[in-house]
Amino acid sequence: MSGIGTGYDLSVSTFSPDGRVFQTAYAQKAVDNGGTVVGIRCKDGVVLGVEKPVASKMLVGGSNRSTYPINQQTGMGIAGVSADGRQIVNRAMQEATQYKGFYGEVIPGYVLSERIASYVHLFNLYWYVRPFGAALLMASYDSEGPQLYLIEPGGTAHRYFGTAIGKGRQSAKTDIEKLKLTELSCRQGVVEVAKILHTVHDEEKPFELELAWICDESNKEFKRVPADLAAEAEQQAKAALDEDMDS
Amino acid sequence: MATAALDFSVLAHRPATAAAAESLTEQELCSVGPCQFPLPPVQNLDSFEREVMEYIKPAHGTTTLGFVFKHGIIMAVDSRASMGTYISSQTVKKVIEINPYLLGTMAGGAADCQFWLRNLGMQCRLYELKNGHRITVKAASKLLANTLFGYKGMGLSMGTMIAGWDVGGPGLYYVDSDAQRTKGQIFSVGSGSLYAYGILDDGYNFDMEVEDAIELGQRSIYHATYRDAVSGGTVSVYHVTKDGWKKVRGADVGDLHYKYYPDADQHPTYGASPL
Amino acid sequence: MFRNQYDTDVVTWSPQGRIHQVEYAMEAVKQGSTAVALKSNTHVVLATLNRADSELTSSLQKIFKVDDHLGIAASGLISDGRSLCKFMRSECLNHRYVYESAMPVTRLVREVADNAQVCTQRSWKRPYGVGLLVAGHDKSGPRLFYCCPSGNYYEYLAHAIGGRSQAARTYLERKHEEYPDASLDGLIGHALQALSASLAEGELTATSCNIAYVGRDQDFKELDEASLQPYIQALRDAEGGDGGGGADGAAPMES
Amino acid sequence: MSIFEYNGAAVVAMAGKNCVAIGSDLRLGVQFQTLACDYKKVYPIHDHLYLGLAGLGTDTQTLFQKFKFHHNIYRLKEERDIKPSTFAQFVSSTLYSKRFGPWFVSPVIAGLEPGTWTPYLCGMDSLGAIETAPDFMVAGTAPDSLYGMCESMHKPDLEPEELFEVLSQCLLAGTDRDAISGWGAIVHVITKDQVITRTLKGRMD
Amino acid sequence: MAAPPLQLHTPASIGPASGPGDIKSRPAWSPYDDNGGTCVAVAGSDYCIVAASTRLSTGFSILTRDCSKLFQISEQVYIASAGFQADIRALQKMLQTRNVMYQHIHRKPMSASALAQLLGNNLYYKRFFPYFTWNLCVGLDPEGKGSVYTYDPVGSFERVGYSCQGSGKDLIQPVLDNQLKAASPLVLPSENWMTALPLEQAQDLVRDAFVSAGERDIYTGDCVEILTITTGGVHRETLDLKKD
Amino acid sequence: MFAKAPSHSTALGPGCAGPPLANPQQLSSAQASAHERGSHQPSCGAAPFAVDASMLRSTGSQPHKHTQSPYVTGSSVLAITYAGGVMLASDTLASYGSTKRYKSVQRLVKVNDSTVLGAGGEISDLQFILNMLDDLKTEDYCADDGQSLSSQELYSYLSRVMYNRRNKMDPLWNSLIIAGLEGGKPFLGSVNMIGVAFSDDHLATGFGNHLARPLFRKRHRPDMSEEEATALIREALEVCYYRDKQSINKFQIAKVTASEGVSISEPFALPTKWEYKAFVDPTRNAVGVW
Repeated sequence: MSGIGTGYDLSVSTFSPDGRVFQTAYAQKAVDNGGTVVGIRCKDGVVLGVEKPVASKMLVGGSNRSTYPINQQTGMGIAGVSADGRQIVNRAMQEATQYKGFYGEVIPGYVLSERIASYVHLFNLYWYVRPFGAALLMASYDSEGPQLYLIEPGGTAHRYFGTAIGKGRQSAKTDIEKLKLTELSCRQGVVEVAKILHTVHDEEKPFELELAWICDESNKEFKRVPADLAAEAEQQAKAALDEDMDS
Repeated sequence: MATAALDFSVLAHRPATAAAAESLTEQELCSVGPCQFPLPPVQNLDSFEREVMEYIKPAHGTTTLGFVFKHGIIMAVDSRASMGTYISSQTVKKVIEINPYLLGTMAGGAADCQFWLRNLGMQCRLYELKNGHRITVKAASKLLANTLFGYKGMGLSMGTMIAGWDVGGPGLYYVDSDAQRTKGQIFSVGSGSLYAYGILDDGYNFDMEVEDAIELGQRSIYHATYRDAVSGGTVSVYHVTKDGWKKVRGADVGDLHYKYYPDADQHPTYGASPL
Repeated sequence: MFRNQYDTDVVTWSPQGRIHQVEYAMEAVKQGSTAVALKSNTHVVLATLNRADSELTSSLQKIFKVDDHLGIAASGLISDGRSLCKFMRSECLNHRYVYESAMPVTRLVREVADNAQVCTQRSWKRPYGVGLLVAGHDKSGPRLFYCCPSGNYYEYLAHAIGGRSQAARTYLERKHEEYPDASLDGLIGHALQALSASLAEGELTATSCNIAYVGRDQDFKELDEASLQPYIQALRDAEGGDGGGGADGAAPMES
Repeated sequence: MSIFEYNGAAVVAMAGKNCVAIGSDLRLGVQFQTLACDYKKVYPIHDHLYLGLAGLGTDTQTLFQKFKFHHNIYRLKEERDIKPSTFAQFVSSTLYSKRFGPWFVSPVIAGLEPGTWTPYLCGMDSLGAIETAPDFMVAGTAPDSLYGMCESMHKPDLEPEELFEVLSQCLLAGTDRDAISGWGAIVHVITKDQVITRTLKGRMD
Repeated sequence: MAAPPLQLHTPASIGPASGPGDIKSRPAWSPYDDNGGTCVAVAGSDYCIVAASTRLSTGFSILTRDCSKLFQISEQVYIASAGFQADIRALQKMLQTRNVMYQHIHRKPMSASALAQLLGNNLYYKRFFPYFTWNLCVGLDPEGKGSVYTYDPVGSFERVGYSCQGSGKDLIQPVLDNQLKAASPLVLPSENWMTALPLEQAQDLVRDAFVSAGERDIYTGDCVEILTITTGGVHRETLDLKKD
Repeated sequence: MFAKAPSHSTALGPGCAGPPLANPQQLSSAQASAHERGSHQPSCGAAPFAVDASMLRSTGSQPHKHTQSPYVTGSSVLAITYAGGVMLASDTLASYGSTKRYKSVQRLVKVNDSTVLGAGGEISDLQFILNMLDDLKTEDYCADDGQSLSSQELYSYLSRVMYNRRNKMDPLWNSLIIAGLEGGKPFLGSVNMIGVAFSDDHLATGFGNHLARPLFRKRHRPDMSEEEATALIREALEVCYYRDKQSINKFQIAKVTASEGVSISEPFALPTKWEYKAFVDPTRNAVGVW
């Protein structure tokens, strides 16, 4: 980055001469350094997978959550600084509750994604705050079917068939592109996501896989993938990985 | 400075569901200092207060008196509190000892008097700490009047005398819930005050001796309790001098009557049968 | 540049995507004295080192009771810890006021962490300089959390924070298989072992540490000096005996 | 303030063993102002029948004169004293005759039935609804206080002296919690052979 | 009934609202109700008795027969409240919260005298929208003597030797006066104004008082809870009253 | 570049610049009274206690316009405990005055897996309450920690809600019964529109308190079987139906048990018998001019 030392990269309310807001870019950097998060939209739902580094073996398994339900029909996966991500999740819950209180129906995915994006964007406008160091993958399943959104620190929201963020995003994205998402069921999707995350993971450090989905099988509710299925997926992922190694 | 429409307060606020159940405020959690009195959200506060006082019938009724004479101030009070015609207590302490040099008396709403005189005690103590000397009676009574002025027209009911001794000598003030404040020589307050005034005015003399003054105070209250149904209990008499106040009498009216009139036929009204 | 430009406030990202102020705040935790916590299937134990700076002062209180079912041990800026404690107390009380029940530990911890995060994103604030070990027991059983100045929180089986806590953590990791089925006395023994492992010099006495615990049918309770003494004695005995077999020696209640 | 409480009154009647007692306080007031403390609210009809009238003073006086007059007529006609139960009916119908503009009184009647010398007690409201009682009856401005006392103090089959003691205690303790009754009391104990009348000293506040 | 005739009173906006059957007029509601019940407390030289009936009623119907009016604040301090049950609950919860906060700060339980003052202040804070509650605050003072504080709904209070509050107070208070009356604390030279009765007799008196009140007060009945607080602990007993 | 303290509005909480919030009650009350002394408050500062000025203002110029009377209302709800469960019953009518306006309104509602709410009174207020309970449920769902509010917690919550609305002189015009299992034991709690809350083994709101509860008091046992409980509650419904003109013969029964959780029956009608003598010839025993 050419911003370093120029003084143009110290505040989010400062443009550099070439028209960049470096603080936003740096915040994105925090996301890119974090664990990989993968989301794919399958034919019957959305699967989110998070690679969580395990800092200590004294941590309680399954704690330190990275996927959060927003309401029964929506959920989010956090990439980057999870404390920052939680604030966005909190805001999303409030938006969802507010929408439901006002319109009496569940907030549609695109409305929520846009509302969240503009919330995130606000933190890109004033010198006395900083952008969030977190990006979120949002899965929802409403009358328009399953949807997957990505909200980034700069305040953008895009809808995806499948995407990945975090450290291993590049190779993960490549892997995702190979999948036939329109034919894939979520059950299969879970396995694929596990495979991708195992593939992109840097071997050395221990990590935990967190899988969540919203699909017909989960009753169109955002839930963690059932333990047995998750275990099976991980098994298959490891097997596939070994196979790759062998071959 | 930018005027942001960014409202971070949502982050600090609880969800609507929690707000509906409205938990405790900071005040309710641990207040010791300044407080708020929640008002009922009604259109006509005046009539609400009247109705609600009618409904809950807080304690009321009194005879109190105070007068300045050569040797200081005499304060005398009865001790009855009644709710309607029911006597809720015969042992109310109607002289409130604000500090060793200041007394307040209680007439009207018992809670109003107790609370605001307690509050006055606090204000006086703060004044002392801030200024390094005792507050004058003049200033103390003014503090109370100022406080009560803030609640004028809201249904408080108090008629109180503030008595004490300061650098200027004895001071006696009457302060009430309309925030009226009057300096004076002789006061009597409460439902039985007219009866007390009768005795008091008859027997009062600025140059009287201490014993006579005490007896006058006691007798005035006794006669008021005799005639006034909502005064009674015990007569307490305080004497304020330059050394502060001292309680000098405490006599049960039940005994006092028979002390003054051991036999029924000695009573002035004896023999006047209505039938 | 001679000087890091990016580390003076919390609203500036460094080009590497870090917030230095937050990281410095986490250093503040390491300036504090050691606090240890560990849990079994039924209980959670908190232990802190508590050295008075001089003979003339009392030692600083580092364990705070928040509610009957919950307490915290703080390391770092204890005054920050106290204000967080006040917040937690009022949250718990309000929960009791509305629901007449104990506040779930996870939800309280999350609120605390959310609060801490806000301090890492406003220019006029600074992050809390305190790490909290939160020990609680609710419907889901005993819970142990660590709340970090960054606004992150982690659930642990056993953890130690503060200065020289690495030694304590090493001890805790070494013995961690014993904890789930340990008795309360056993847990306390382990906590003291871990604490003494972190000591640079001298040895643990009943005045230099504090122990508190909470568990099933057991309200949060801090041990006073007298009731702590037997545990210290047991620790000494064990150290004298086999040089650090914590669990075996720790059954002073029976003695 | 209700018109019944204008003057203040407390009346208690109690049955004992072949005797009956009735008493009242002595205050006459105008609302909270005490005018006199020798105003008896219990009136003799004859040696074995007393009538207590609590309520508005002017009505009680008028009514008593009416009843006394009618009892005199009765005695002239019948040449005997009226039975308490008969008298109660008479009081009741007198009150009901003013159903739509009632006397503001609550009567209590205590007497011994001639012949058997068993106690007769009754009270009624201002419209004349009779309520008889085997044990005690109260009226006045503090009925609850008096009821409370009687309920815990009264025992059946008390001898006259005991009855006097119990009733006195009830009356004094009851009126001590009422602002507008008290100032001493008077008690009549009616037995077959005599009426014991005593004035009690009470609190004069 | 030797009493004035029952009066048909016009519905006031404060008094308990009229029943649901009233269709001609617009249904009115009142923020207050009187749920009845009686509390008694007696302070002796080494004990304190507090008792309360358990019936909860509204108008002429009984809501439940088992609703305690006693509330423990700390080990030896209780409050007993009659009146409007929703206000009572709010008050109790608030005091409980204040007590927890007090313990956090002071590291000791609140004494009866501290609670007495706190309760008085908090009742007065609602001076313009009062709690319709009749309270007694009871406990042991630092010398182990019984202490009873009695209140009006807006917070005037005094320490007394015995007291009674609630729907049956008119019935019971004179009985207590009669049996327990001691010198007024205001007389000079001062005399002992505490209840001189031994514990057992005082307990009997409380039981008798409730049985009598149960006869005449429709809001007092079903059951009475009697707590005896001594330095040795708190003893609880219940006594059945009339169920009608 | 040093951060200057923003001249932020205190109204926005963890402050930033901006207009004050529309709702003055979010101002801390101390600030409110300091800035907005009423005309009758002295400026000498001798009043450390002060009335919340914002409250005074809103009561003065703009009258509150609350629904002070119910429009569409439901009648009684009955509830009893039995061995291992609780049972509730009500009809499905919502009346508009004396018009039977909506005949298929479900007044027994499942709140969560162990709790049912039964409600009488204003239906719109009930819907408001249900929305809040739904939000609470979503909160539990989002916390995703396997914990949800128990019946007793909900009862306590609702009693606060009702009492607070009463304090605002804006009551929710309902009588609520909260029923569920609390630690495996049956729990019944009742809250009315002004916040009076109590729990008992059997409960009834509205007319039911007069008609059904005497029956419950006589016949109810905590250890009765489900069949007995059903029989009792059907009988109580029948009694209420005969005498409550604001009810119809279309009922629902809900129950909560440990094994089956919450179940709410389809609406059903009771066999009725109008041939009782008192119904056929109501004036027979009435002497007079009828």
